[in-house]
Amino acid sequence: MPLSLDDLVAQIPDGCTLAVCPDYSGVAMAATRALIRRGARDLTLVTLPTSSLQADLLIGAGCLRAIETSAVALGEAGAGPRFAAAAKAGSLTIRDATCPAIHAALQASEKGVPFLPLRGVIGSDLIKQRPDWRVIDNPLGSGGDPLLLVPAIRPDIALFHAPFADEAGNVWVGRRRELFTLAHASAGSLVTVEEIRPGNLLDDETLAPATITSLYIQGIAGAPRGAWPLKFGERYAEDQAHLAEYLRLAATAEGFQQYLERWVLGPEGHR
Amino acid sequence: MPLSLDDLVAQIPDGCTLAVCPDYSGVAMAATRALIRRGARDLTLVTLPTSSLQADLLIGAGCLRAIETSAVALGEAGAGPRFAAAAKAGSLTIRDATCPAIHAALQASEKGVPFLPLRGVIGSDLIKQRPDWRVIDNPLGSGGDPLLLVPAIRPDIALFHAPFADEAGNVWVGRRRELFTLAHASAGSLVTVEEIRPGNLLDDETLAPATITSLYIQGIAGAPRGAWPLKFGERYAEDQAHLAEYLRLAATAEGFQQYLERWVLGPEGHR
Amino acid sequence: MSTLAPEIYLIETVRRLLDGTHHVAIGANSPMPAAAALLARRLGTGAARVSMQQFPQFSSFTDGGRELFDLAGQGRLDAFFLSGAQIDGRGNINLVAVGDYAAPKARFPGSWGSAYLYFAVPRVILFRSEHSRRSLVERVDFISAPGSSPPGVWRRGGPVALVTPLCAFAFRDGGFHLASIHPGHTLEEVLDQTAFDFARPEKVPFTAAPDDTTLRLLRDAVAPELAALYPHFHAKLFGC
Amino acid sequence: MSTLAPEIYLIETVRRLLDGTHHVAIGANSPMPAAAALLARRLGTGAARVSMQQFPQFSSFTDGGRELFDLAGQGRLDAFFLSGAQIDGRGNINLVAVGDYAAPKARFPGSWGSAYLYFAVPRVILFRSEHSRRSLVERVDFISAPGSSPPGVWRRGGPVALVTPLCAFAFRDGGFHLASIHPGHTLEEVLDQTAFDFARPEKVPFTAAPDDTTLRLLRDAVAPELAALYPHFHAKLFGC
Repeated sequence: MPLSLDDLVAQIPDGCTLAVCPDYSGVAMAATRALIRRGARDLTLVTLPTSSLQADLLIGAGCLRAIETSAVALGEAGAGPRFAAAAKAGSLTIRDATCPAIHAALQASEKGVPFLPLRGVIGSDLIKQRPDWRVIDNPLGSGGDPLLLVPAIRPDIALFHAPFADEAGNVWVGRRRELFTLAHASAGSLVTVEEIRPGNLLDDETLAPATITSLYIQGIAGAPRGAWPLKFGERYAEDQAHLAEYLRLAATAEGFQQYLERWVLGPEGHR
Repeated sequence: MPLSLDDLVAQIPDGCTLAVCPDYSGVAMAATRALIRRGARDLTLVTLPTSSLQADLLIGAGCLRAIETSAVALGEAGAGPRFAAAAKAGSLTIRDATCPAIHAALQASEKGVPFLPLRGVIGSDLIKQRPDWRVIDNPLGSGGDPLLLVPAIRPDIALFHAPFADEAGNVWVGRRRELFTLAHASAGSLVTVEEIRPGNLLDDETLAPATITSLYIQGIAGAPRGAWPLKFGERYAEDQAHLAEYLRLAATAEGFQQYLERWVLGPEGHR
Repeated sequence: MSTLAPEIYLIETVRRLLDGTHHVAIGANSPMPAAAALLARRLGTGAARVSMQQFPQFSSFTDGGRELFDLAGQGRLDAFFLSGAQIDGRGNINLVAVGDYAAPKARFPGSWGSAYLYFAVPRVILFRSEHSRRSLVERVDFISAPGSSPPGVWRRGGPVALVTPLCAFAFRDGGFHLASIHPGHTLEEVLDQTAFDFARPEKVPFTAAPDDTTLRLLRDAVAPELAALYPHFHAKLFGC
Repeated sequence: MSTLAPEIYLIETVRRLLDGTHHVAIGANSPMPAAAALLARRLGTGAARVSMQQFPQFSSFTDGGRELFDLAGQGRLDAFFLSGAQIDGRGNINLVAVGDYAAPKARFPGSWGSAYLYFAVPRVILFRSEHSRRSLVERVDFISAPGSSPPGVWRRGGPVALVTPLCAFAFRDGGFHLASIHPGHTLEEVLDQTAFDFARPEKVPFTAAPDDTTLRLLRDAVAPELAALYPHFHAKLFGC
C-alpha cells in the first residue's frame, strides 16, 4: 500500500490545484522536493491558511501559476524571498486572503455548499483584489448589514505530513484538525508519514477520534523526518541553521538556484 | 470543581434555550431527571439533530415551550409518545427541521456568522413551516439557483454526557465530534461524566485531540451510568426492558405520570 | 425456488440496485439493506465500502454526526436508503404527519436527513415494509423530501427504486414503473394495495432469484456477518 | 527608576491595557505581549487565560487552526495583538505591500487573520517595534484591515492603543491620542518620527513604571515562565 515519494507526487498533475498547510500542521517537505524534481508546472497552490518554505521553494522553482494565501512568511525574517521577488516582478498570480476566509472556503467545500459567509473584512483592500469574493446585504438582517461571502475552494489534491498511518490507509493527525477539513474539502489527499503502523487505527477508540479515514486518502508514502527542515509538532524542531542558509541564498535568483541544485535536485534533496 | 447534579441543573434557567444530542453522542439522562425534579419550565429544546427519551420525558413533564428537532423517535416504535401526543394536541411549538440544517445552524453559531447555506431541501414542506429559514437565489451563481439559508442557533446551554473529564475542567468526548460544535455554539456547556480523572487531559497528546477544553465548559458533575436507561457508546447498552416499560406507560398521560412519579420524581429517579 | 424465503428476493433486488456503487451508507434498523450491501460487497458488484454508524466495525466516521451529510455533499456517498410513513406516486416522502400539520391525525418522528440526502445522494433506494393504500398514497400529506425538482434546482440524485414486500418499482421521469413482482404475489394484489398510479409493462416479470453463486455467498459469507449485526433477522432467514 | 530596562515600560503599558480581560491570545514571536499578559494574569488584573498556540503549555486549542477565529466569532476572545508594516493615523494596518499592489516596491507576507480579528476582538492592541515615518504613515498603501468602520458594519471591537518603543497612543474617535511617552524619550522625538497626525494633551505624561509589587512579581514569577518561552528576550531583560 505505501508508495514511494516519486509515485506519490506523480499523482499531482501539472495545472492542478494543490492545498497545503502551515508548519504547525505538518508540511510534506520531502514530497515537495520530489514534486520539484519531477518538474511540476502551472500548479495553483492554496495554503490553509499560510505557508513558509514550502510555498517559497515551489515559487522559486517555477512550479506555480498562482497562489491563494494569507501569508508566506519565513520566521521573523518577513516574506518568503522568492514570494516577495515574484510579487515585485508580477510573475505570479497572488490571491491575497485572510486566514479565516481560507478556512471558510475549505469548509464550504467540505459541506458541499457554494460559499460560506464571514464576518469582518468589510473595508479591507483585500476585497478590491478578490473579484471572486462577494459582499451582499445580509439576507437575514434588516438591511444595511454588509456581509462577505467566500466561495468554496475545492482543491484537486491536499498534501501534508502526519505522524503515522495504518495498513488500512487511515492517517492519525492528532490535534491538527485543520487537516480533516483539508482532506474533506479536496478531491483526494496525499500524505507522507513518519511511520506506518500495523493494524487499523479505527479499532482503537483513543486514536480513532484523531484519525482521517481512508475514504479521503488517495496515497500514503513513508517519509521519516519528512517535514525537515521545518519543525514537526513536538517530534522535531526546525533546522534553524538550514533555514538561515536558505534565507541567505534565496535572497537572489542565482543563490536560490544554488540552493535548489544542492538541496533539492542533487543527492541531498533525497534526504 | 465537580458539582452535584442539582447544582448543575440549577444553571439551566426557566425560559432558556437548551441544546442536547442523540443517544449515540451521550445523553445526560440523570441530569435530565434532576432538571425535571427542579421543575424547569418554558425551555426551548434544540436537538443536534434528533432525540429520543430525553425530549419525550421533558415534553411529558411540561418543561418545554418549544422544540427544534429533526426527529423524536424511540427505537423502532416510531415517534416518542408524549411528543406525538403534544403534536396532536397542539400544546408544543414544534420547529421541524432536517439533520444537516441543525448541524449547519450550530456551525453558523460556532463561526459567529448569521447563517450557513445548505444544499437540498428546496421543495420540502419544511420550508413552509420555517419562516426563519430563507431561500435566496445563490448570489455566487448565474441566476435560477435557489439556495436555503439556515439562521444560526445560539443555545444558552448545551447539556451532554461524556466518558470522563479532568480536574482542570476539560472533557474527553472521543469520536463524538458533534459535541465540539454543540459546546462551541452554546454560551455555556454543562456536562455529566462517568468519571473525573486527575491531571490535565491537554498534557496527553493522544487524548488532547478529542478533548473539549475548559474554555467552553460551564459546569461538570460526576454521574456514573449517567446516560441510563439509554446506551452510552461501547460502555453500556440501552436498558431495553426499561424502555419498553416507558413506551407502555407513556402511551397515555396517566401512565406517563406513573412513570414520572416512580422513575423521575421518586427515589428511583436519583439512580 | 419455492423454498427461498421472501426476504431473499428483497435482498437480491436491492443488491442489483447497488451495482457499480462504491460507498453505500445504511441507517439504523435496516437489516435487509445491510444484507444486500454486504452481499454486493462480497460479490464485488458494488458497495465496496459500507458505512453503518451504529456498528463500530462498520463505522468509519471520525468527524461527528455531520460527517455523513458533509461527505454526501462532497459527492462521496453513492447510495442511501430512505423510507416514509407515506410515499406517493411522485416519489415524495412524508416522515412528519398525517392530516393537517398543525393538528395532525398521526405524528411521526420527523424528517431526519431526508430533505437533504434525497438531493445529495445519486442513488436513493426507497424501502417500505408495509405495502398498503395507507402507506403508498396518491399524494403525501406533508412533503419531507420531494421525489424530483424543477430544472435549475441543485440535485445530484434522488429515488431510483421503491422496494416493498410485494414488488419493486423503478423511478423515472418523475413517477414509478412496476419493475417486478416477487414470486407468490400477483399484479392484482399490487394494484389493489397501491393508491398511486404507476406505469407497467404488458407482462410484468417476477423478481429474479439470486443465482447459485450469489446464494452460496449469501449463506456462507454474508450470513455470519449479519448474525453479529442483526441476530433476529439472521435467525429468521437462516435458522439459528 | 532610571535603572529599569525600556522593555519594562512597554510591558507595564500593555499589562494595563489588558485590565479586566479574561481570554487573551498572542501570536508567534511576541515576547513583550507574552510578558505583559503573564504579568496581568499573575497580578489578577486581567488575562486569566492566555493562549499562545506555539507553546504546548499555553495551547488549549483542540479544534485545529480555525478554532482561534471561531472562538473570536463566538465572543470568547477579549484581547489580541496586531501590527503592520505600515500603520496610519486612522488605525488602518498594512501587512501586504508598499507601493502599487500590482507591482509593489516591497512585499510583506500577507494579511494573516487581521482583516477578521480587527473586527471580532473587542480590544486589539497594536504594537510596532519600529517607530519611524516609514512605519507610522499618514495613509497606508494597502488596507489589510481598517481601523474603524461606518455605522451598520458588524464590528465588535478594534484598536484600543498603539504601543511603540517611544510612546503609547490611545485610539478613539477614529484617531490616535498620545497617551504617554516612555522615560528617556521626548515629545519632539515622537513628533519627528510620526508621519500621521495625532491628538495630545497639553502636558504629555511619562509612561508609568510598574509599582514595586508588580516589579517583584515580574521578576520572581513571570521571568521564569518567560525564560522557557523566549530565552533570548528573558536573558536581555533579566540577565542570564
